[in-house]
Amino acid sequence: MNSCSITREPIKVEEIASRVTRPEAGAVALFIGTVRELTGDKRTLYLEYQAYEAMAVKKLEQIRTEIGERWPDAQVVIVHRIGRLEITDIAVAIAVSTPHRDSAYEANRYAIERIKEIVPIWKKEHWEDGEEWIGNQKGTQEYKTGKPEVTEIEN
Amino acid sequence: MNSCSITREPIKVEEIASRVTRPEAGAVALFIGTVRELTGDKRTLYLEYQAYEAMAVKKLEQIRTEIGERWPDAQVVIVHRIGRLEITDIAVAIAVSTPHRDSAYEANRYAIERIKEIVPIWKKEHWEDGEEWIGNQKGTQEYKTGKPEVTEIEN
Amino acid sequence: MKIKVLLFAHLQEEAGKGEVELELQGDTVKELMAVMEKEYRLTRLPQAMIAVNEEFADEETVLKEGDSVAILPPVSGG
Amino acid sequence: MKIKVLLFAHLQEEAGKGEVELELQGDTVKELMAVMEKEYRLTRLPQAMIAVNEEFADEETVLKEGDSVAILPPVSGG
Repeated sequence: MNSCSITREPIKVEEIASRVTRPEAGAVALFIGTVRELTGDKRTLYLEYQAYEAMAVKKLEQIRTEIGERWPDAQVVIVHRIGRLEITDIAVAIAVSTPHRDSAYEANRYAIERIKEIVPIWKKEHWEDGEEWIGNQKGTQEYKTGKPEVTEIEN
Repeated sequence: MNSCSITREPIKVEEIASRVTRPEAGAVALFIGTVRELTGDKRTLYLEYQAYEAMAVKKLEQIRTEIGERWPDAQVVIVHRIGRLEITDIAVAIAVSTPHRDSAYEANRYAIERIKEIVPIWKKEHWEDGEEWIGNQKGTQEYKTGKPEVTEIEN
Repeated sequence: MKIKVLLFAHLQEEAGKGEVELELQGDTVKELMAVMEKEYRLTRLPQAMIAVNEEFADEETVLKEGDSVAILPPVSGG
Repeated sequence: MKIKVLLFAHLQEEAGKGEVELELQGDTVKELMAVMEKEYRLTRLPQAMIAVNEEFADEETVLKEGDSVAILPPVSGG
Protein backbone atom coordinates (compact mmCIF):
# COMPACT_ATOMS: atom_id res chain seq x y z
CA MET A 1 0.00 0.00 0.00
CA ASN A 2 1.34 3.39 -0.99
CA SER A 3 0.86 5.10 2.35
CA CYS A 4 2.25 8.55 1.83
CA SER A 5 1.38 10.72 -1.08
CA ILE A 6 1.18 14.17 -2.57
CA THR A 7 -2.12 15.01 -4.22
CA ARG A 8 -3.77 17.83 -6.11
CA GLU A 9 -7.26 16.67 -5.15
CA PRO A 10 -9.26 17.48 -2.01
CA ILE A 11 -8.27 15.24 0.91
CA LYS A 12 -11.00 12.98 2.27
CA VAL A 13 -10.65 12.50 6.01
CA GLU A 14 -12.86 9.43 6.11
CA GLU A 15 -10.73 7.70 3.51
CA ILE A 16 -7.46 8.49 5.31
CA ALA A 17 -8.85 7.25 8.62
CA SER A 18 -10.17 4.05 7.09
CA ARG A 19 -6.76 3.23 5.62
CA VAL A 20 -5.25 2.82 9.10
CA THR A 21 -8.29 1.23 10.77
CA ARG A 22 -7.67 -2.44 11.61
CA PRO A 23 -8.69 -5.06 14.19
CA GLU A 24 -5.42 -4.71 16.14
CA ALA A 25 -5.89 -0.97 16.66
CA GLY A 26 -8.09 0.61 19.30
CA ALA A 27 -7.03 4.18 18.65
CA VAL A 28 -6.72 6.38 15.59
CA ALA A 29 -5.24 9.84 15.97
CA LEU A 30 -5.77 12.16 13.04
CA PHE A 31 -4.26 15.53 12.42
CA ILE A 32 -5.71 17.80 9.78
CA GLY A 33 -3.96 20.99 8.81
CA THR A 34 -6.40 23.46 7.29
CA VAL A 35 -5.93 26.81 5.56
CA ARG A 36 -6.39 29.50 8.20
CA GLU A 37 -7.72 32.88 7.19
CA LEU A 38 -5.93 35.03 9.75
CA THR A 39 -2.27 34.94 10.72
CA GLY A 40 -1.68 37.77 13.14
CA ASP A 41 -3.59 40.63 11.54
CA LYS A 42 -3.04 39.46 7.96
CA ARG A 43 -6.00 38.08 6.08
CA THR A 44 -5.13 35.27 3.71
CA LEU A 45 -7.16 35.01 0.48
CA TYR A 46 -5.79 31.63 -0.53
CA LEU A 47 -2.63 29.56 -0.40
CA GLU A 48 -0.51 27.95 -3.04
CA TYR A 49 1.49 24.85 -2.13
CA GLN A 50 4.42 23.61 -4.17
CA ALA A 51 6.40 20.42 -3.66
CA TYR A 52 9.53 18.76 -4.92
CA GLU A 53 7.27 15.81 -5.39
CA ALA A 54 9.58 12.83 -5.82
CA MET A 55 11.64 13.85 -2.82
CA ALA A 56 8.62 14.87 -0.74
CA VAL A 57 7.12 11.39 -1.08
CA LYS A 58 10.49 9.87 -0.12
CA LYS A 59 10.71 12.09 2.95
CA LEU A 60 7.13 11.29 4.00
CA GLU A 61 8.01 7.62 3.71
CA GLN A 62 11.12 8.27 5.78
CA ILE A 63 8.91 9.74 8.51
CA ARG A 64 6.76 6.62 8.36
CA THR A 65 9.89 4.54 8.80
CA GLU A 66 11.07 6.66 11.73
CA ILE A 67 7.68 6.22 13.37
CA GLY A 68 7.85 2.48 12.77
CA GLU A 69 11.15 2.40 14.66
CA ARG A 70 9.90 4.44 17.62
CA TRP A 71 6.36 3.07 17.78
CA PRO A 72 6.49 -0.40 16.18
CA ASP A 73 2.74 -0.88 16.69
CA ALA A 74 1.78 2.18 14.66
CA GLN A 75 0.35 2.30 11.17
CA VAL A 76 0.67 5.64 9.42
CA VAL A 77 -0.83 7.38 6.41
CA ILE A 78 0.17 10.88 5.40
CA VAL A 79 -1.29 12.85 2.50
CA HIS A 80 -0.27 16.39 1.59
CA ARG A 81 -2.16 18.44 -0.95
CA ILE A 82 -0.49 20.91 -3.30
CA GLY A 83 -1.75 23.56 -5.72
CA ARG A 84 -4.20 26.31 -4.88
CA LEU A 85 -6.05 25.86 -1.57
CA GLU A 86 -8.89 27.97 -0.29
CA ILE A 87 -9.63 28.94 3.31
CA THR A 88 -10.59 25.82 5.40
CA ASP A 89 -9.29 23.41 2.72
CA ILE A 90 -7.23 20.54 4.09
CA ALA A 91 -3.53 20.89 3.29
CA VAL A 92 -2.29 17.84 5.17
CA ALA A 93 -3.82 14.84 6.88
CA ILE A 94 -1.94 12.42 9.12
CA ALA A 95 -3.58 9.27 10.44
CA VAL A 96 -1.92 6.99 12.96
CA SER A 97 -3.49 3.86 14.38
CA THR A 98 -2.14 1.96 17.37
CA PRO A 99 -3.46 -0.61 19.85
CA HIS A 100 -3.50 2.03 22.63
CA ARG A 101 -4.01 5.77 22.44
CA ASP A 102 -0.78 7.09 23.97
CA SER A 103 1.37 6.16 21.03
CA ALA A 104 -1.24 7.25 18.47
CA TYR A 105 -1.11 10.81 19.79
CA GLU A 106 2.66 10.80 20.17
CA ALA A 107 3.44 9.35 16.77
CA ASN A 108 0.97 11.69 15.11
CA ARG A 109 2.57 14.69 16.74
CA TYR A 110 5.98 13.44 15.72
CA ALA A 111 4.84 13.20 12.10
CA ILE A 112 3.64 16.79 11.78
CA GLU A 113 6.78 18.17 13.44
CA ARG A 114 9.00 16.18 11.08
CA ILE A 115 6.95 17.24 8.05
CA LYS A 116 7.68 20.83 8.95
CA GLU A 117 11.39 20.02 9.20
CA ILE A 118 12.32 17.75 6.32
CA VAL A 119 9.63 17.49 3.66
CA PRO A 120 10.26 19.74 0.63
CA ILE A 121 6.92 21.49 0.41
CA TRP A 122 6.41 25.25 0.40
CA LYS A 123 3.44 27.50 0.77
CA LYS A 124 2.84 30.90 -0.69
CA GLU A 125 0.37 33.12 1.07
CA HIS A 126 -1.78 35.40 -1.06
CA TRP A 127 -3.18 38.50 0.64
CA GLU A 128 -5.16 41.39 -0.73
CA ASP A 129 -2.02 43.51 -0.86
CA GLY A 130 0.61 41.01 -1.84
CA GLU A 131 1.99 37.52 -1.70
CA GLU A 132 4.96 35.73 -0.20
CA TRP A 133 6.60 32.34 -0.06
CA ILE A 134 6.67 31.40 3.60
CA GLY A 135 9.93 30.23 5.12
CA ASN A 136 10.63 27.92 7.99
CA GLN A 137 7.91 28.32 10.59
CA LYS A 138 9.77 26.52 13.32
CA GLY A 139 12.12 29.46 13.81
CA THR A 140 14.48 31.19 11.39
CA GLN A 141 17.27 28.69 11.57
CA GLU A 142 19.94 28.71 8.91
CA TYR A 143 21.00 25.33 7.64
CA LYS A 144 24.74 25.84 7.92
CA THR A 145 25.42 22.28 6.91
CA GLY A 146 22.87 22.37 4.11
CA LYS A 147 20.97 19.65 5.98
CA PRO A 148 18.15 19.94 8.47
CA GLU A 149 19.28 18.82 11.86
CA VAL A 150 17.66 15.80 13.39
CA THR A 151 16.11 17.22 16.49
CA GLU A 152 14.30 15.45 19.26
CA ILE A 153 10.67 16.36 19.41
CA GLU A 154 9.63 18.16 22.51
CA ASN A 155 6.23 17.09 23.70
CA MET B 1 -25.25 23.65 17.73
CA ASN B 2 -25.59 20.52 19.81
CA SER B 3 -21.93 19.59 19.95
CA CYS B 4 -21.83 16.51 22.09
CA SER B 5 -24.07 13.56 21.58
CA ILE B 6 -24.75 9.91 22.11
CA THR B 7 -25.79 8.00 19.02
CA ARG B 8 -26.80 4.51 17.98
CA GLU B 9 -25.73 5.09 14.37
CA PRO B 10 -22.28 4.65 12.81
CA ILE B 11 -20.07 7.68 13.42
CA LYS B 12 -18.94 9.55 10.31
CA VAL B 13 -15.45 10.96 10.76
CA GLU B 14 -15.79 13.39 7.87
CA GLU B 15 -18.90 14.89 9.37
CA ILE B 16 -17.37 15.28 12.84
CA ALA B 17 -14.28 16.95 11.38
CA SER B 18 -16.31 19.32 9.26
CA ARG B 19 -18.30 20.48 12.28
CA VAL B 20 -15.18 22.04 13.85
CA THR B 21 -13.58 23.27 10.62
CA ARG B 22 -13.63 27.08 10.38
CA PRO B 23 -11.60 29.98 8.93
CA GLU B 24 -10.01 30.82 12.30
CA ALA B 25 -8.64 27.31 12.77
CA GLY B 26 -5.47 25.95 11.17
CA ALA B 27 -5.44 22.66 13.02
CA VAL B 28 -7.96 19.92 13.66
CA ALA B 29 -7.00 17.05 15.95
CA LEU B 30 -9.26 14.04 15.81
CA PHE B 31 -9.32 11.05 18.04
CA ILE B 32 -11.20 7.93 17.04
CA GLY B 33 -11.64 5.07 19.45
CA THR B 34 -12.30 1.84 17.58
CA VAL B 35 -13.27 -1.63 18.73
CA ARG B 36 -10.09 -3.65 19.08
CA GLU B 37 -10.16 -7.38 18.55
CA LEU B 38 -7.42 -8.40 20.97
CA THR B 39 -6.93 -7.27 24.56
CA GLY B 40 -4.03 -9.23 25.94
CA ASP B 41 -4.73 -12.74 24.69
CA LYS B 42 -8.51 -12.38 24.73
CA ARG B 43 -10.29 -12.19 21.40
CA THR B 44 -13.31 -9.90 21.43
CA LEU B 45 -16.25 -10.88 19.20
CA TYR B 46 -18.13 -7.63 19.65
CA LEU B 47 -18.84 -4.95 22.23
CA GLU B 48 -21.98 -3.60 23.73
CA TYR B 49 -22.03 -0.01 24.99
CA GLN B 50 -24.61 1.29 27.42
CA ALA B 51 -25.04 4.87 28.60
CA TYR B 52 -26.98 6.83 31.16
CA GLU B 53 -27.81 9.00 28.24
CA ALA B 54 -29.14 12.22 29.74
CA MET B 55 -26.25 12.44 32.16
CA ALA B 56 -23.67 11.31 29.60
CA VAL B 57 -24.59 14.19 27.31
CA LYS B 58 -24.38 16.59 30.26
CA LYS B 59 -20.94 15.28 31.19
CA LEU B 60 -19.70 15.49 27.60
CA GLU B 61 -20.89 19.10 27.55
CA GLN B 62 -19.08 19.66 30.85
CA ILE B 63 -15.87 18.43 29.22
CA ARG B 64 -16.46 20.89 26.37
CA THR B 65 -16.83 23.64 28.94
CA GLU B 66 -13.66 22.60 30.77
CA ILE B 67 -11.78 22.67 27.47
CA GLY B 68 -13.19 26.10 26.71
CA GLU B 69 -11.77 27.35 30.00
CA ARG B 70 -8.31 25.86 29.46
CA TRP B 71 -8.06 26.42 25.70
CA PRO B 72 -10.37 29.35 24.89
CA ASP B 73 -9.57 29.11 21.16
CA ALA B 74 -10.75 25.52 20.86
CA GLN B 75 -13.94 24.25 19.28
CA VAL B 76 -14.94 20.75 20.29
CA VAL B 77 -17.30 18.07 19.07
CA ILE B 78 -17.63 14.71 20.83
CA VAL B 79 -19.83 11.85 19.70
CA HIS B 80 -20.07 8.50 21.48
CA ARG B 81 -21.86 5.54 19.99
CA ILE B 82 -23.78 2.98 22.06
CA GLY B 83 -25.41 -0.37 21.32
CA ARG B 84 -23.69 -3.29 19.65
CA LEU B 85 -20.39 -2.49 17.96
CA GLU B 86 -18.34 -4.81 15.79
CA ILE B 87 -14.55 -5.01 15.53
CA THR B 88 -13.13 -1.77 13.96
CA ASP B 89 -16.39 0.14 14.49
CA ILE B 90 -15.93 3.64 15.88
CA ALA B 91 -17.05 3.93 19.51
CA VAL B 92 -16.05 7.54 20.09
CA ALA B 93 -14.87 10.46 17.98
CA ILE B 94 -13.44 13.69 19.36
CA ALA B 95 -12.67 16.62 17.09
CA VAL B 96 -10.92 19.76 18.31
CA SER B 97 -10.06 22.71 16.11
CA THR B 98 -7.73 25.52 17.15
CA PRO B 99 -5.73 28.24 15.40
CA HIS B 100 -2.46 26.41 16.17
CA ARG B 101 -1.77 22.71 16.56
CA ASP B 102 -0.37 22.54 20.10
CA SER B 103 -3.67 23.19 21.78
CA ALA B 104 -5.61 20.98 19.36
CA TYR B 105 -3.56 17.94 20.42
CA GLU B 106 -3.63 18.88 24.10
CA ALA B 107 -7.34 19.61 24.30
CA ASN B 108 -8.15 16.47 22.37
CA ARG B 109 -6.10 14.36 24.73
CA TYR B 110 -7.74 16.03 27.69
CA ALA B 111 -11.17 15.14 26.31
CA ILE B 112 -10.56 11.41 26.00
CA GLU B 113 -9.01 11.19 29.47
CA ARG B 114 -11.99 12.98 30.99
CA ILE B 115 -14.45 10.81 29.08
CA LYS B 116 -12.89 7.79 30.71
CA GLU B 117 -13.26 9.43 34.12
CA ILE B 118 -16.64 11.08 34.31
CA VAL B 119 -18.97 10.10 31.48
CA PRO B 120 -21.48 7.38 32.45
CA ILE B 121 -20.91 4.95 29.62
CA TRP B 122 -20.05 1.28 30.02
CA LYS B 123 -18.86 -1.40 27.70
CA LYS B 124 -19.43 -5.10 27.83
CA GLU B 125 -16.97 -7.33 26.08
CA HIS B 126 -18.29 -10.45 24.42
CA TRP B 127 -15.80 -13.26 23.89
CA GLU B 128 -16.27 -16.78 22.60
CA ASP B 129 -16.28 -18.14 26.13
CA GLY B 130 -18.08 -15.43 28.03
CA GLU B 131 -18.87 -11.78 28.53
CA GLU B 132 -18.17 -9.09 31.08
CA TRP B 133 -18.97 -5.50 31.87
CA ILE B 134 -15.64 -3.70 31.93
CA GLY B 135 -14.82 -1.55 34.92
CA ASN B 136 -12.64 1.50 35.22
CA GLN B 137 -9.71 1.16 32.86
CA LYS B 138 -7.67 3.91 34.42
CA GLY B 139 -6.87 1.73 37.43
CA THR B 140 -9.10 0.06 39.96
CA GLN B 141 -9.75 3.07 42.10
CA GLU B 142 -12.64 3.02 44.53
CA TYR B 143 -14.73 6.14 44.65
CA LYS B 144 -14.84 6.56 48.40
CA THR B 145 -16.67 9.84 48.14
CA GLY B 146 -19.04 8.51 45.51
CA LYS B 147 -17.61 11.12 43.14
CA PRO B 148 -14.80 10.82 40.63
CA GLU B 149 -11.89 12.93 41.68
CA VAL B 150 -10.89 15.81 39.45
CA THR B 151 -7.38 14.87 38.49
CA GLU B 152 -4.88 16.80 36.47
CA ILE B 153 -4.11 15.17 33.18
CA GLU B 154 -0.60 13.95 32.82
CA ASN B 155 0.77 14.56 29.36
CA MET C 1 -40.53 8.70 50.51
CA LYS C 2 -40.51 7.46 46.91
CA ILE C 3 -37.17 7.36 45.13
CA LYS C 4 -36.46 6.23 41.59
CA VAL C 5 -33.24 4.22 41.29
CA LEU C 6 -31.45 3.72 37.97
CA LEU C 7 -29.05 0.81 37.49
CA PHE C 8 -26.47 0.25 34.78
CA ALA C 9 -24.08 -2.35 33.43
CA HIS C 10 -23.62 -5.35 35.76
CA LEU C 11 -25.92 -3.82 38.38
CA GLN C 12 -28.75 -3.74 35.88
CA GLU C 13 -28.19 -7.40 35.07
CA GLU C 14 -28.00 -8.38 38.73
CA ALA C 15 -31.23 -6.56 39.54
CA GLY C 16 -32.89 -7.87 36.42
CA LYS C 17 -34.03 -4.34 35.53
CA GLY C 18 -32.66 -0.89 34.91
CA GLU C 19 -35.07 1.05 37.04
CA VAL C 20 -36.71 0.43 40.40
CA GLU C 21 -38.97 2.55 42.56
CA LEU C 22 -38.56 2.19 46.26
CA GLU C 23 -40.10 3.54 49.40
CA LEU C 24 -37.12 4.74 51.47
CA GLN C 25 -37.02 4.77 55.27
CA GLY C 26 -34.40 7.44 55.92
CA ASP C 27 -33.20 10.20 53.65
CA THR C 28 -29.57 9.70 52.60
CA VAL C 29 -27.90 8.02 49.68
CA LYS C 30 -26.16 5.76 52.17
CA GLU C 31 -29.45 4.43 53.49
CA LEU C 32 -30.72 3.92 49.98
CA MET C 33 -27.59 1.99 49.04
CA ALA C 34 -28.02 -0.33 52.02
CA VAL C 35 -31.53 -1.14 50.89
CA MET C 36 -30.41 -1.78 47.32
CA GLU C 37 -27.61 -4.05 48.43
CA LYS C 38 -29.89 -6.09 50.64
CA GLU C 39 -32.91 -6.32 48.38
CA TYR C 40 -31.18 -6.82 45.04
CA ARG C 41 -27.92 -8.49 46.11
CA LEU C 42 -25.92 -6.00 44.05
CA THR C 43 -22.17 -6.57 43.93
CA ARG C 44 -19.22 -4.20 43.79
CA LEU C 45 -21.29 -1.32 45.17
CA PRO C 46 -18.29 0.22 46.98
CA GLN C 47 -16.77 0.95 43.55
CA ALA C 48 -19.88 2.67 42.28
CA MET C 49 -20.40 6.36 41.82
CA ILE C 50 -23.71 7.93 42.67
CA ALA C 51 -25.63 10.54 40.73
CA VAL C 52 -28.72 12.31 42.03
CA ASN C 53 -30.79 13.89 39.29
CA GLU C 54 -27.89 13.47 36.83
CA GLU C 55 -25.24 15.13 38.98
CA PHE C 56 -22.56 13.34 40.98
CA ALA C 57 -23.40 13.04 44.66
CA ASP C 58 -22.03 11.13 47.62
CA GLU C 59 -23.23 8.94 50.45
CA GLU C 60 -24.12 11.86 52.68
CA THR C 61 -26.31 13.52 50.07
CA VAL C 62 -29.83 14.04 51.42
CA LEU C 63 -32.64 12.88 49.16
CA LYS C 64 -36.11 14.25 48.68
CA GLU C 65 -39.33 12.79 47.32
CA GLY C 66 -39.16 12.18 43.60
CA ASP C 67 -35.36 12.22 43.28
CA SER C 68 -33.73 10.05 40.67
CA VAL C 69 -30.70 8.21 42.01
CA ALA C 70 -28.37 6.50 39.56
CA ILE C 71 -25.87 3.90 40.73
CA LEU C 72 -22.95 4.02 38.32
CA PRO C 73 -20.30 1.33 38.13
CA PRO C 74 -16.84 2.61 37.21
CA VAL C 75 -17.23 3.95 33.69
CA SER C 76 -15.58 2.33 30.69
CA GLY C 77 -16.55 4.48 27.73
CA GLY C 78 -14.23 5.79 25.06
CA MET D 1 30.27 18.57 -16.31
CA LYS D 2 26.54 18.94 -16.80
CA ILE D 3 24.37 19.34 -13.72
CA LYS D 4 20.60 19.74 -13.55
CA VAL D 5 19.52 22.25 -10.93
CA LEU D 6 15.98 22.35 -9.54
CA LEU D 7 14.60 25.50 -7.96
CA PHE D 8 11.56 25.94 -5.76
CA ALA D 9 9.41 28.61 -4.15
CA HIS D 10 10.94 32.10 -4.28
CA LEU D 11 14.08 30.78 -5.98
CA GLN D 12 12.01 29.48 -8.86
CA GLU D 13 10.39 32.88 -9.25
CA GLU D 14 13.68 34.73 -9.07
CA ALA D 15 15.24 32.49 -11.71
CA GLY D 16 12.11 32.61 -13.84
CA LYS D 17 12.18 28.83 -14.13
CA GLY D 18 12.17 25.71 -12.02
CA GLU D 19 14.93 23.87 -13.75
CA VAL D 20 18.23 24.89 -15.29
CA GLU D 21 21.06 22.90 -16.80
CA LEU D 22 24.52 24.19 -16.24
CA GLU D 23 28.06 23.32 -17.19
CA LEU D 24 29.94 23.33 -13.90
CA GLN D 25 33.61 24.23 -13.52
CA GLY D 26 34.54 22.44 -10.31
CA ASP D 27 32.78 19.55 -8.61
CA THR D 28 31.25 20.56 -5.29
CA VAL D 29 27.84 21.83 -4.27
CA LYS D 30 29.56 24.93 -2.96
CA GLU D 31 30.93 25.79 -6.39
CA LEU D 32 27.58 25.18 -7.98
CA MET D 33 25.87 27.46 -5.45
CA ALA D 34 28.33 30.27 -6.24
CA VAL D 35 27.46 29.99 -9.94
CA MET D 36 23.73 30.02 -9.23
CA GLU D 37 23.99 33.04 -6.97
CA LYS D 38 25.96 35.00 -9.53
CA GLU D 39 24.08 33.99 -12.68
CA TYR D 40 20.53 34.06 -11.35
CA ARG D 41 20.82 36.59 -8.52
CA LEU D 42 19.13 34.21 -6.13
CA THR D 43 18.44 35.54 -2.64
CA ARG D 44 18.46 33.91 0.76
CA LEU D 45 20.67 31.06 -0.44
CA PRO D 46 22.39 30.69 2.95
CA GLN D 47 19.05 29.52 4.38
CA ALA D 48 18.57 26.92 1.68
CA MET D 49 18.96 23.18 2.06
CA ILE D 50 20.53 21.16 -0.72
CA ALA D 51 19.45 17.82 -2.08
CA VAL D 52 21.44 15.77 -4.56
CA ASN D 53 19.38 13.15 -6.37
CA GLU D 54 16.57 13.61 -3.84
CA GLU D 55 18.70 13.14 -0.72
CA PHE D 56 19.93 15.90 1.58
CA ALA D 57 23.51 16.88 0.94
CA ASP D 58 25.83 19.68 2.02
CA GLU D 59 28.24 22.17 0.51
CA GLU D 60 31.13 19.74 0.51
CA THR D 61 29.23 17.07 -1.40
CA VAL D 62 31.04 16.13 -4.59
CA LEU D 63 28.94 16.06 -7.73
CA LYS D 64 29.18 13.89 -10.80
CA GLU D 65 27.93 14.24 -14.36
CA GLY D 66 24.16 13.96 -14.58
CA ASP D 67 23.44 14.70 -10.92
CA SER D 68 20.24 16.50 -10.05
CA VAL D 69 20.78 19.22 -7.47
CA ALA D 70 17.76 20.78 -5.79
CA ILE D 71 18.03 24.05 -3.91
CA LEU D 72 15.38 23.99 -1.22
CA PRO D 73 14.32 27.10 0.68
CA PRO D 74 13.30 26.41 4.29
CA VAL D 75 10.23 24.22 4.01
CA SER D 76 6.77 25.39 5.02
CA GLY D 77 4.48 22.46 4.41
CA GLY D 78 1.92 21.10 6.83
